[in-house]
Amino acid sequence: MTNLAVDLPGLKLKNPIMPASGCFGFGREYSEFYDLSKLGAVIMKAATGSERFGNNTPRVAETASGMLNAIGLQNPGVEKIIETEVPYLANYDIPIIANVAGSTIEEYELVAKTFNQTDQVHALELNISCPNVKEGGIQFGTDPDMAANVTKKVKKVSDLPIYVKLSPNVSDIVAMAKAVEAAGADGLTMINTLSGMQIHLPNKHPLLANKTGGLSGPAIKPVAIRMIYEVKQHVSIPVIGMGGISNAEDVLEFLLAGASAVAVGTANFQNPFICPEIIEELPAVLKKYGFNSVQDAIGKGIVV
Amino acid sequence: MTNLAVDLPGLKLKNPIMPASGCFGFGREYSEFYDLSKLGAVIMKAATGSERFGNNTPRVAETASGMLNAIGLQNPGVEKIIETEVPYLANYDIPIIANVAGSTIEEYELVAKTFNQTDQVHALELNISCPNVKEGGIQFGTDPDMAANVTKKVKKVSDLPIYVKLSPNVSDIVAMAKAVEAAGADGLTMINTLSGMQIHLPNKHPLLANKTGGLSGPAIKPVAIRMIYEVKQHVSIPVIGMGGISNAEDVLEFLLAGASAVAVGTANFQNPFICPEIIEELPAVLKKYGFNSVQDAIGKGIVV
Amino acid sequence: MIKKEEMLIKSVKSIALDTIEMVLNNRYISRAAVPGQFLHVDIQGHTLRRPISIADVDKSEETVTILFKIMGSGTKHLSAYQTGMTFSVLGPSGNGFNIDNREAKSVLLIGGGIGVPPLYYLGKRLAEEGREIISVLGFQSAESVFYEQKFQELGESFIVTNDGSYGDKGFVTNVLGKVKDFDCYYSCGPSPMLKAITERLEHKHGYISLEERMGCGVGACFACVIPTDTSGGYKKICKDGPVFSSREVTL
Amino acid sequence: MIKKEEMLIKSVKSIALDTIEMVLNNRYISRAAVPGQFLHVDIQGHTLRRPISIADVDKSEETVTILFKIMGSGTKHLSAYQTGMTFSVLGPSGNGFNIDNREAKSVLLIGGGIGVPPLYYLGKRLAEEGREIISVLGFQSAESVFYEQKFQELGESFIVTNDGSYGDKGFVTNVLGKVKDFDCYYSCGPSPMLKAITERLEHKHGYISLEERMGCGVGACFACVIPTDTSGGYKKICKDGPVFSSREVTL
Ligand SMILES: Cc1cc2nc3c(=O)[nH]c(=O)nc-3n(C[C@H](O)[C@H](O)[C@H](O)COP(=O)(O)OP(=O)(O)OC[C@H]3O[C@@H](n4cnc5c(N)ncnc54)[C@H](O)[C@@H]3O)c2cc1C
Ligand SMILES: Cc1cc2nc3c(=O)[nH]c(=O)nc-3n(C[C@H](O)[C@H](O)[C@H](O)COP(=O)(O)OP(=O)(O)OC[C@H]3O[C@@H](n4cnc5c(N)ncnc54)[C@H](O)[C@@H]3O)c2cc1C
Ligand SMILES: Cc1cc2nc3c(=O)[nH]c(=O)nc-3n(C[C@H](O)[C@H](O)[C@H](O)COP(=O)(O)O)c2cc1C
Ligand SMILES: Cc1cc2nc3c(=O)[nH]c(=O)nc-3n(C[C@H](O)[C@H](O)[C@H](O)COP(=O)(O)O)c2cc1C
Ligand code: FES
Ligand code: FES
Repeated sequence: MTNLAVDLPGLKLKNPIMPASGCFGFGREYSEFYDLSKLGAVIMKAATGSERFGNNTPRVAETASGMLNAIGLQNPGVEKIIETEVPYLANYDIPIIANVAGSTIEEYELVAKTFNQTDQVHALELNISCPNVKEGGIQFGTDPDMAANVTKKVKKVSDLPIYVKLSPNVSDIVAMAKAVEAAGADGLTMINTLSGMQIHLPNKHPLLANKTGGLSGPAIKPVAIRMIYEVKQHVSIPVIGMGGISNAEDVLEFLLAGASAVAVGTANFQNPFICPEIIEELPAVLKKYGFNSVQDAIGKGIVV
Repeated sequence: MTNLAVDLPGLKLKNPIMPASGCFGFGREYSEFYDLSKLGAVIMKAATGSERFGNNTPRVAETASGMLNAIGLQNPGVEKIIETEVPYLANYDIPIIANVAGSTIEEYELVAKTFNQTDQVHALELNISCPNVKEGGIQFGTDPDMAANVTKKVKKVSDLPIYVKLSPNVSDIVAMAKAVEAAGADGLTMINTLSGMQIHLPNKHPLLANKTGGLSGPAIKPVAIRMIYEVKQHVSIPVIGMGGISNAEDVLEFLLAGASAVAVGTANFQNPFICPEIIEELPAVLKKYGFNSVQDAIGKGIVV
Repeated sequence: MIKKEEMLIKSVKSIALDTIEMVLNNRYISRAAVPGQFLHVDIQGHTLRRPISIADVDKSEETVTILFKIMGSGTKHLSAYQTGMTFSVLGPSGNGFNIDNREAKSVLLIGGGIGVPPLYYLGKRLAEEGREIISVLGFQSAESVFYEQKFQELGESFIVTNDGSYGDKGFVTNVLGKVKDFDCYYSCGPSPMLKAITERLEHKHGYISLEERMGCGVGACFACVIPTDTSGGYKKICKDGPVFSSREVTL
Repeated sequence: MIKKEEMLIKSVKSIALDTIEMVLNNRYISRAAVPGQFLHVDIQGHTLRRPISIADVDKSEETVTILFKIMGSGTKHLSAYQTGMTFSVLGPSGNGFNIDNREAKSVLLIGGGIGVPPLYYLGKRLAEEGREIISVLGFQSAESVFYEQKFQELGESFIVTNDGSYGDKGFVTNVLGKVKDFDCYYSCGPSPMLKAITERLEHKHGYISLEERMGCGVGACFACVIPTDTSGGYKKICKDGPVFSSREVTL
């Protein structure tokens, strides 16, 4: 039997598949399609210090093999999430990862600290890279020093393992990864979306109300694979990989590139069953390419 | 009648469509499909100081709505290009743009200077962003100071207008654009390819012999549009836009984002007639969206 | 409950300019659907599904009918699908129209262009319950008009075209003056039309069906929100809508 | 000369495990093609075209036959195309085999797997000219074998399977000892096979057909190069090849 289990800081995953932040809400909608306990874990939608209403609409656009989004971190605020969403997800037998966002370092600290109130969250994902936050969030994700700084500060106030989510909109992803590792990050999640834009010909202006949005989906997979492959040669903390995954072969490609687990985002929209279907197909795909376990495959694509 | 003409430094374009560097060789192959005089201009394959053999194969891979390439600047060297390729292209009634590459600043200067020997080349495109040159070329493309430096040096030795080709693999494309504008660039071409990778499951290793390659095609169009849109708000030199163009609507999207002309790369491979077909369709598309000329549409998508 | 279902194409027909009628076979959807709900359609080669309203249901044949206009690459591709092919949908999605308002003896249906389809199944169901139906349908021009006959079978109906090439000339609001009194209205169409209608019929009880670009179509991604007048901030069109009370949302 | 042509599918047939034979109608290609040339096939939804060899030509019917194995998403998609559909190709592409060598009275064809197809049209043409044909064809296993009968009609032929489930067991090189003397060989198949053959038959005059991942397929992008032994550096497989003299290139 193929062993799908992976152990990561704070997360005992029965399989390496989890929905990506922002693409799965807080799980309620998808729980009507299947039993969420099948998942390896779940990453919740971003939480900020207080309620956020997000950007104006349109908030999404379709692109070739991808999509743009500029949701703008709409969420009910960390307190409400702990009160109503976390207990709901805790009904399922899966580790819960909370995605932490903010416009200032203080907000990140506040949100992270507030998650100490519950023991139902198993790890934090620091969303330092959301390209749609205008008040300043973006610079954390593209400057190694600022990224290290917010990581350190959050580490100090939180009891949980911290996964820092890296932005692909940088010249030197390795420098970013090394900086947050040195600052105490327990893991990395990568990649967030690439900053993009679509112009709507009929009205001649950017289609998204926010003008720019984050590009996700199969279009960005080669960028994600390249970045993980490069980063894994320079850091030793584990990586949760994401960016365009839509089948079990894609998952194996991420594992070979050095990811220890993966998240699936955009693909949920086309197929709400994508996560359980991948989990089901993964053993056969691993076997086809000669692996007995997920653990076996991690990083095996790296040529040194 | 819709006016397709555009005047750019050194380039009188009868229409805004030209093949992108590296995707059209030196024109010979495509001249068997159609009369190259139909084109707005032609950008030649990269020229280096002496002959280069490029990377090992495989050199290309297919991705979702895109492709990766790591040709490695194979070319016969600038002298040979001036001797055999430029005179051939000069048979056609189109401006010729030479793509200049190198591993050192001195090599860029040498290549640019050598192009002074012919009066059949109308402009240079400084390829400071080729992600496949390992000897150091890459840093020119991601560091504003180095990009400015090479621009200045080349400006000094060349009699021709200089278009600097920007790499999208940066955090701050506007800083790059401003730096090369201040250094004397006459125009910008953007974007070059995004750095990516594909892992080949059967052999478990990166498919390209060079491991990483440049991502091109429709997948990257949203990144190109975003970057041009941002850059055009901060520089006044003209932009030749590229990245995923495959039809006349795409061209209009680039014009609206601020490009004054466009180059078509990857799409030539699927359809060798793509450039003349776009040129033919463009008037109707411009008209459909209310424009009487290419000039009318340039930058009209920018909301201030 | 939204399910992921395969729809079998029973027929494909062009019924007006760039306008396609498809009859689709699926037991679950035909049984579960209520007027105003939509299907989230998976079209090959497209990252995102396309929301298309349910225009009619035949429970005995286990079919649902959709009508769509070719707007961009997705609907164009879908229009090339042929009888016998299948495609995946999520559905039935959204809340649907509130038709339990027993007070409403006479109802006005106001449809604009591709907003007309969901009103047909709604009108049919309301007519079955004995309500009086009046319809005002707006189209761009004569060649875009569809289902005129079908709406006439439900009750008095008015056609308006922007260019006057058929029926009255102008917008649906231009003929509202001609329409006799009614208890409640239901409308679907482009935002400017809905805005004009809700202002014009401010004093009336009404329901409007809204459109917005969607990601998930199930309420998870927050792409399709609309500000509400109540303190609740935003509502999701895919889940809380697409139908809202005319006073509930800010257009 | 390479042209962009539409091919009309006359028939699609599965002839072995994951192996499809398609007969395609096109006047220009059928007239212009020589053995060893390929078509660069546009498959819907794919950025790059796929190179597929010409396996046979019927000039009177104006058809060309291709044989391909389902390897990845492109060939899988192509295998689902049906009779009556059309697709675009660039072709006929590449140089083709040199068949003008009048000295070569007897020729050996050595094909491996999906390298077998171009050898069929080659053998047919050489046989028409009265040369003696001997064939050695290697496949993975019994269910992958195709065109055995057709090659037998051209002359003596040997089948080898890797697992021994049909014909001899092993690689094509294992049976070369059994083959009587010949003047010239032509080979197409996976690189390791070609390498083994060129070494083993070093003293013989031979031509090999190579594969490489392609971008443009017309010689413009420099994707498909192969180092040459001559000082010339690289040659392009799509344009200078796919056929090379066995001594010309470095495998
Ligand atoms: C609840 C609802 C019900 C609808 N019912 C119908 C119907 O019955 N018949 C009909 O013809 N149309 C209907 N529409 C509009 C229909 O969804 C769009 O015309 C269609 O998605 C356009 O897709 P495309 O690929 O042709 O256009 P493109 O412009 O290529 O689409 C690009 C992206 O934008 C989205 N998009 C574009 N226009 C709209 C729009 N008006 N509303 C929502 N998303 C859009 C597409 O879904 C896609 O994600 C409905 C929309 C909604 C929200
Ligand atoms: C000159 C030439 C002639 C050929 N003739 C035949 C033939 O007659 N029958 C046949 O079955 N196959 C033939 N091949 C191999 C065939 O091109 C590949 O099997 C096919 O491209 C695989 O495409 P895919 O989408 O199924 O695989 P994928 O792996 O999904 O393809 C991904 C990319 O890699 C390329 N690729 C993958 N394998 C090869 C390969 N072996 N050679 C070149 N490119 C490859 C594809 O073209 C595509 O660009 C030939 C190759 C060449 C170069
Ligand atoms: C609609 C949408 C909303 C997203 N919201 C968030 C978010 O709130 N926080 C975050 O860290 N990433 C967010 N992301 C990014 C995804 O988590 C993921 O990193 C990215 O989409 C790449 O994966 P994919 O290609 O599988 O979608 C969002 C992506 C999408 C498409
Ligand atoms: C095969 C290939 C070779 C390329 N070679 C070069 C090159 O030599 N010099 C250069 O500046 N850009 C080169 N490029 C980049 C293109 O000129 C262009 O910037 C990029 O591909 C984006 O456009 P596209 O999406 O239309 O292909 C190459 C691209 C491809 C696909
Ligand atoms: S489309 Fe995702 S919440 Fe409505
Ligand atoms: S594939 Fe472009 S040169 Fe051969």
